[in-house]
Amino acid sequence: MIDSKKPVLEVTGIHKAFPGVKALSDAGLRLFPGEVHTLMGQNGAGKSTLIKVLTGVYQPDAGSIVLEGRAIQPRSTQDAQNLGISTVYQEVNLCPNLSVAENIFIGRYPRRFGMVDWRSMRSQATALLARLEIHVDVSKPLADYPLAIQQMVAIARALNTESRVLILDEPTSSLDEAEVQMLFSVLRRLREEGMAILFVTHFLDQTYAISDRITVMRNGEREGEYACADLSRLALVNKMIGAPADAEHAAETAGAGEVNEHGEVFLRARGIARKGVLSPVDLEIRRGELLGLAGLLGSGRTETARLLFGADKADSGSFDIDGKQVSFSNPRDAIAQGIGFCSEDRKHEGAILALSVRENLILALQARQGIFRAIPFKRQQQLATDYVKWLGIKTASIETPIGTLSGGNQQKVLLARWLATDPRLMILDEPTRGIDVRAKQEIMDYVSNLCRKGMSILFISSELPEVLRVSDRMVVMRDRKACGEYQRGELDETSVLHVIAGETA
Amino acid sequence: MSAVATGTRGVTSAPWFTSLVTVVLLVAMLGIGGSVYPGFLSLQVIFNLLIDNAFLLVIAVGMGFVILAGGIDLSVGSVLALSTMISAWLLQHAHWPPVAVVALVLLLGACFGGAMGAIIHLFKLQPFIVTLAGMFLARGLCYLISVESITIDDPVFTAMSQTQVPILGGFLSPGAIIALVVLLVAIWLAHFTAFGRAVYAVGGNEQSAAMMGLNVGRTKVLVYALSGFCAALGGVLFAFYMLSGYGLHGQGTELDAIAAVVIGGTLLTGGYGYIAGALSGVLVLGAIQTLIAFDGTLSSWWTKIVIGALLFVFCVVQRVMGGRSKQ
Amino acid sequence: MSTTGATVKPSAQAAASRAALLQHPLVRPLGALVALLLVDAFLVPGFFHLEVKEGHLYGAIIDILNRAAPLMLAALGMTLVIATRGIDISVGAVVALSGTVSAMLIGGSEPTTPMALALAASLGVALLCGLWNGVLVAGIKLQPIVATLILMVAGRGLAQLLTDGQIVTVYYEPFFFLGSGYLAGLPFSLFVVAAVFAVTLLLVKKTALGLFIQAVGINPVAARLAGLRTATLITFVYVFCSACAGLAGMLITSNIKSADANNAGLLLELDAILAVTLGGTSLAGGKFSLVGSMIGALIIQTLTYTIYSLGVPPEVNMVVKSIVVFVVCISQSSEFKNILRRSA
Amino acid sequence: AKPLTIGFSQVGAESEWRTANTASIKDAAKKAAVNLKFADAQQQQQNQVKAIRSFIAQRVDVIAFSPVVETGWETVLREAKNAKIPVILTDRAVKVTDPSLYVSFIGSDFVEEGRRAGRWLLEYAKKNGDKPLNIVELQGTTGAAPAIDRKNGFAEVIGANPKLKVIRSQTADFTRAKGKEVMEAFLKSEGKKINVLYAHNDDMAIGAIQAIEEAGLKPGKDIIIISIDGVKGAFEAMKAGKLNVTVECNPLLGPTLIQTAQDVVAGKPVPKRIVVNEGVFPAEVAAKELPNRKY
Ligand SMILES: Nc1ncnc2c1ncn2[C@@H]1O[C@H](COP(=O)(O)OP(=O)(O)OP(=O)(O)O)[C@@H](O)[C@H]1O
Ligand SMILES: Nc1ncnc2c1ncn2[C@@H]1O[C@H](COP(=O)(O)OP(=O)(O)OP(=O)(O)O)[C@@H](O)[C@H]1O
Ligand SMILES: [Mg+2]
Ligand SMILES: [Mg+2]
Repeated sequence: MIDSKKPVLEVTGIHKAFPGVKALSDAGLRLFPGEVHTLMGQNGAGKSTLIKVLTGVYQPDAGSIVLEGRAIQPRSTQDAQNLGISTVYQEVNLCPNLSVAENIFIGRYPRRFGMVDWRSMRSQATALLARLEIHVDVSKPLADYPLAIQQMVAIARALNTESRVLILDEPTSSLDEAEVQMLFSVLRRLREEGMAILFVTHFLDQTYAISDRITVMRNGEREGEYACADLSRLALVNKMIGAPADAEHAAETAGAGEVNEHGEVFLRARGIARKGVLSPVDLEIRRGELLGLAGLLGSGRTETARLLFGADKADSGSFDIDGKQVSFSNPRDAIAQGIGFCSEDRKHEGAILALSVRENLILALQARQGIFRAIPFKRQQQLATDYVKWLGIKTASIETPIGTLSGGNQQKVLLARWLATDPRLMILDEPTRGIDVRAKQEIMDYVSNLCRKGMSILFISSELPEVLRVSDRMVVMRDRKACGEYQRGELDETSVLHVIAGETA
Repeated sequence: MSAVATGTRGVTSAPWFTSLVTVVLLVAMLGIGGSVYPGFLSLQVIFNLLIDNAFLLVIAVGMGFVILAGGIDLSVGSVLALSTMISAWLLQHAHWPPVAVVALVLLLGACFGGAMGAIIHLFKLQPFIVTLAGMFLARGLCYLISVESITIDDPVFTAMSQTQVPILGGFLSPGAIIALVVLLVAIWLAHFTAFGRAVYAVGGNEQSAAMMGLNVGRTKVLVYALSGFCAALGGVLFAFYMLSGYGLHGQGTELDAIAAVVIGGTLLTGGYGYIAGALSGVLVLGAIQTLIAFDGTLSSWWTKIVIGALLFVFCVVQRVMGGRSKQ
Repeated sequence: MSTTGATVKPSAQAAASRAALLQHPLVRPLGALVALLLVDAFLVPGFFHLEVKEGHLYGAIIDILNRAAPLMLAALGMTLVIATRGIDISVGAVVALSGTVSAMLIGGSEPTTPMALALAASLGVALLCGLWNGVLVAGIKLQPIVATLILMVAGRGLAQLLTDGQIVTVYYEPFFFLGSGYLAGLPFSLFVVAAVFAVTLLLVKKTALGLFIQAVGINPVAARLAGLRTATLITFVYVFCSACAGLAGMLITSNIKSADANNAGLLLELDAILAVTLGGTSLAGGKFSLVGSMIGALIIQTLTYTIYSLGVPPEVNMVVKSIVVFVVCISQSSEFKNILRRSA
Repeated sequence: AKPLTIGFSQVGAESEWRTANTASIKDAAKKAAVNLKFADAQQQQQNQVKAIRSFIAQRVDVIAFSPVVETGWETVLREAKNAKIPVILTDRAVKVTDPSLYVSFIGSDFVEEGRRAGRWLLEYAKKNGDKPLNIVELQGTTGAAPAIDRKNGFAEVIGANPKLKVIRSQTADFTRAKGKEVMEAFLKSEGKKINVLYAHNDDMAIGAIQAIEEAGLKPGKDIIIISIDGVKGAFEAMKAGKLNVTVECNPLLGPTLIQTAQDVVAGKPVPKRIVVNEGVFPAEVAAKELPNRKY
């Protein structure tokens, strides 16, 4: 029935090559009014690039873009916006120095007597965010808020237009379940109003929850376009990978296996706290244990991790490592004790964009070795090549700047950065952000394996099923303090949700 | 960014707090001067700060926009000199009417800045290098007009130079009043117009600004044009002030202007700060000089050392009390 | 998962590597230098003429190299500072200060202090200056430009204070070797530059210093989280920059056999920054090229020399210089090539 | 009675000459028990204006200054006049429409210095068989008054002899380092053709002497060197036979200035123009004169 309508946006035969990489070859897409269309594909399949071509960030080498029957050639994002395409890009592209309200309204301010009307801007912004269940002080700079809030601001900005087409590139990768539901209800309403929505995600659940149709991309090509109802999960994954995937169902359902035997306590934190950010938290991690940290946005998980890593200094409380008291005043101290930390904000706190994959990958290891014991170049290449292979990082070469990698592949490089230091405790804050289904499972397997070999892991994820599946033990946080601790198997998803939400289960 | 900010939330991290610290320090400095040197704390001395630094204030305002947009403009001192030179030549040798002279000079300044901005944007060159070349060019053009200084005796300019506008028992020069008006307009421009906000956005993150659909190129060209305009206006005020055109006028003004903007609390990396900070920065620099002039016992080298020391004390106290760690 | 999906085919690879060679960041500054030298070859008679005079080479090229030595040193130090997204405008003041200290300590025809000690002392002063800058930038977190502005103003004052504003003339012959002596027919200053350059290059390439500096320059937050000592690194680059400036000061003092606290190294910081940017290093920090900065310094010195030997009237100096800088920069930009290609 | 207060605004400390000038004024003030307010303008006219304004605000008895540049003083001098504070200029004159804005000008005449240098060369040419001589000139900072005047004065005089030709003229910013650098370039491009060097100050000449020596030539013999200022270094060079003549520009204005200021305040008439004693010192007198040099 959809096919009887005319597509609002039709893209065909797009080619786009970067030096050394053919990102898109004959990629295409059809978008109808009043549908949510999901674009799926492995990391580096070309999804973000296609979106950037559509919205004027990149100029295609060949191909046509037809919007409402008219061929268009957007030369800049501004062009695209004027044509009625509004976009949330994969990496948050907002101005950290401006207030939340401005980030939503910049370029189309409410005006009074020709001047920017700050009052009405603030109230409109507050209202807009409230629709997404975000209640923040919109006059504070964006940089004051954690990544998830920034992501919601970016979404709010995109929603606030008269556009016919809305494009969202992995908007949910740093959102928790509740936020995602909020977003989806807004998207459903927009769909009803006849907007065409293009949505990118790696979460199969989300895909099936919201989309009408799916386009699968593989290696820069359009693999095919399917009605959501006609495509089973297994078939979808097969099409993305391009080969039958038998283990796929396991990824979705099965747990990581038997409970590990744990050694003695590796790290014990007592009453660590930081004024205004985190109330005193006690935490204990054993050797070879995978400790999950669950909670809603802003529940204080990231802050806990930062204190454990010495990225921020605790105002009070103390740490023991191997029974000996230590204190961290900066990350170096923690690293010296064998702790690694993979931050949730890869653009600002992880990737060093202009440096190569190899350089990014060895950075932490080299930092631990010190300046003068340079890792021999051969060894660096060896390390980089190995991890690129093990983690399936898609890159033209190990000398490519990391900034040109797709989001998911950047994330893998950062993971490799810490794995290369062979840490005793690895803190993973949303490590699977933006990583495709298959890779996610591979990475989690890899990590659990390390765990079995004696490495401890603190795992933070907004994906509750994932946390439940992999953790040996789980701590739930709420309102910036720990509010419960559960052994594996003690809880199921619904009861945890109750705990998280603050209703005693 | 967000990581750093996590640690320093609260009152002391608010940008206005830094500005407040600056103002308090400035008042303290004047107070100390007043208690040590007789005659220092007269209203006229404070007004003289404005009169003597009117041109610097205007230039710092233009520079403020450039720095907020993440750029830098080294050509302002030379554009100032060139403007005095062109004004003097047109008035004295070509006998143009003063209004036409001022209009032309302002237009030229804006075009000069705009051209540099266009080069920076079109060829993706570094502002430092382009405006440095612009600095050589403008200074060189002065010498092409004349190596010697030219006295201006045009009655309008002389009147602008010698009129004293009585205010509160003291007086201000027309130049100082123009500078204050420019400051007010600039504050309005920065905070209440789409252009001003685009400047902040571009300075905060140029790539993001482009992704958000702002016209980065136009903003950058306009910012440099504005700075060129301000430099030319600074030149006109300087010509009012000195009644002469000279190729060596205003040497090192670019550094003074940058210092004023930065001391006023603006980050050189762009995006953070207030245009109004230019005023406090200029007053701080002026107050340091006035303190030294009132002291009157320092040798040339002690003058430099004391300026350095005062700058040091000021910046460190400002930094420690204002405590903003965004870098 | 395949990693080969998007790699290029081998046949295209040869062409790509040829293109990559032309894309090499040093091609453009080098091209500009060659172009300037060509202009000289045509317009300045005997420009490339070299003769042996009093046992050493003598000619315009040697002059340029010799004169560029202090600038090259300053540019080396400045490169590392800029790579960390900083800037050091106190270079000129440090030149004056260290030059003055060495001249005063060495003094008359019989040095009052042993020369080695005097040189060590003036280098020490430079190191202190660098430490001061470094602490202000990395410790107190002042913005680099204001932090170094303080020393820029006060440093020259200190130098003048030491000399009472007088020019200190040195009469001790062995000291002159540093700035105007010759070794193997070449100016000794070149060997100084070469040594510093080699040491820096070694540090940057053979240790992790280069990587760390770039990381700090591009993303200081991420660098800290990866475990780098960002503050120490930043302090180090300022110390290094001042040390280079100190050496430059000694070369200049030795070359003109006197220390002029008022004028030595005046505006050298601007030239050094210009050299660094001409060499292809971005002021936004990150990737840097030491060789590029050397070439940048040579471009500037060649240009100055060309202006002198062409008999350009002094009034026009600045205009000529600015036009050359504009032309060099614009012709170097990749956008310019695109525009050419589009119009062709 | 209350001691006399003089506000003095100096250009800066850009050269030895200037330092000697400052020292002379400070010494003289101390000797005469005059209260001297000294302000250094760091080469910037606006700083001088600010200093003069602050002198007015402090109600000093006399204001004196060495103008950075000749133009642009009307307004602030009028303010001084309105405040009834007499103004004395030193070292350099100003161009104002109303000469009553200052009471006296003490100092040298840069054009005359250039002329003297030129006259010495005319003499020299005459004595040495009136051969054609090629001159290179090292100018001071472009646009600076001494540079312009010394160039013009020199050119005016040597114009009388068509055999004297300036073949190269370039600025060397009044510094040794630049003097040496520019001279090196001259030597490479003009080589043996150069007979005479005229430098606008001694520092540049001293720098150039080094360049000439390094080129294997004998300064003072192969190339005749004329310079201006008469600082100690120049006398040493002359003694060593490397410099032929320096035209004195006397920086020791202190005693005259203080005396004049006292006279003005006492109501005595003072001359509008006070010329200080200045000589031309050829190499022959250098050895005898050197011990007398104070700076
Ligand atoms: N600016 C660029 N320069 C060079 N290569 C690029 C650039 N942008 C993208 N690529 C390459 O193009 C390919 C497709 O990347 P893209 O970001 O479109 O993938 P994606 O499907 O969005 O992946 P992910 O799910 O990880 O976000 C990747 O191999 C990437 O390395
Ligand atoms: N929904 C929200 N509304 C207001 N503030 C929030 C919200 N979410 C997070 N914050 C801010 O985040 C801070 C704690 O964030 P932190 O990053 O430690 O939490 P987290 O549990 O890791 O959440 P995230 O999923 O965002 O990483 C709080 O102090 C609060 O200022
Ligand atoms: Mg993507
Ligand atoms: Mg978090």
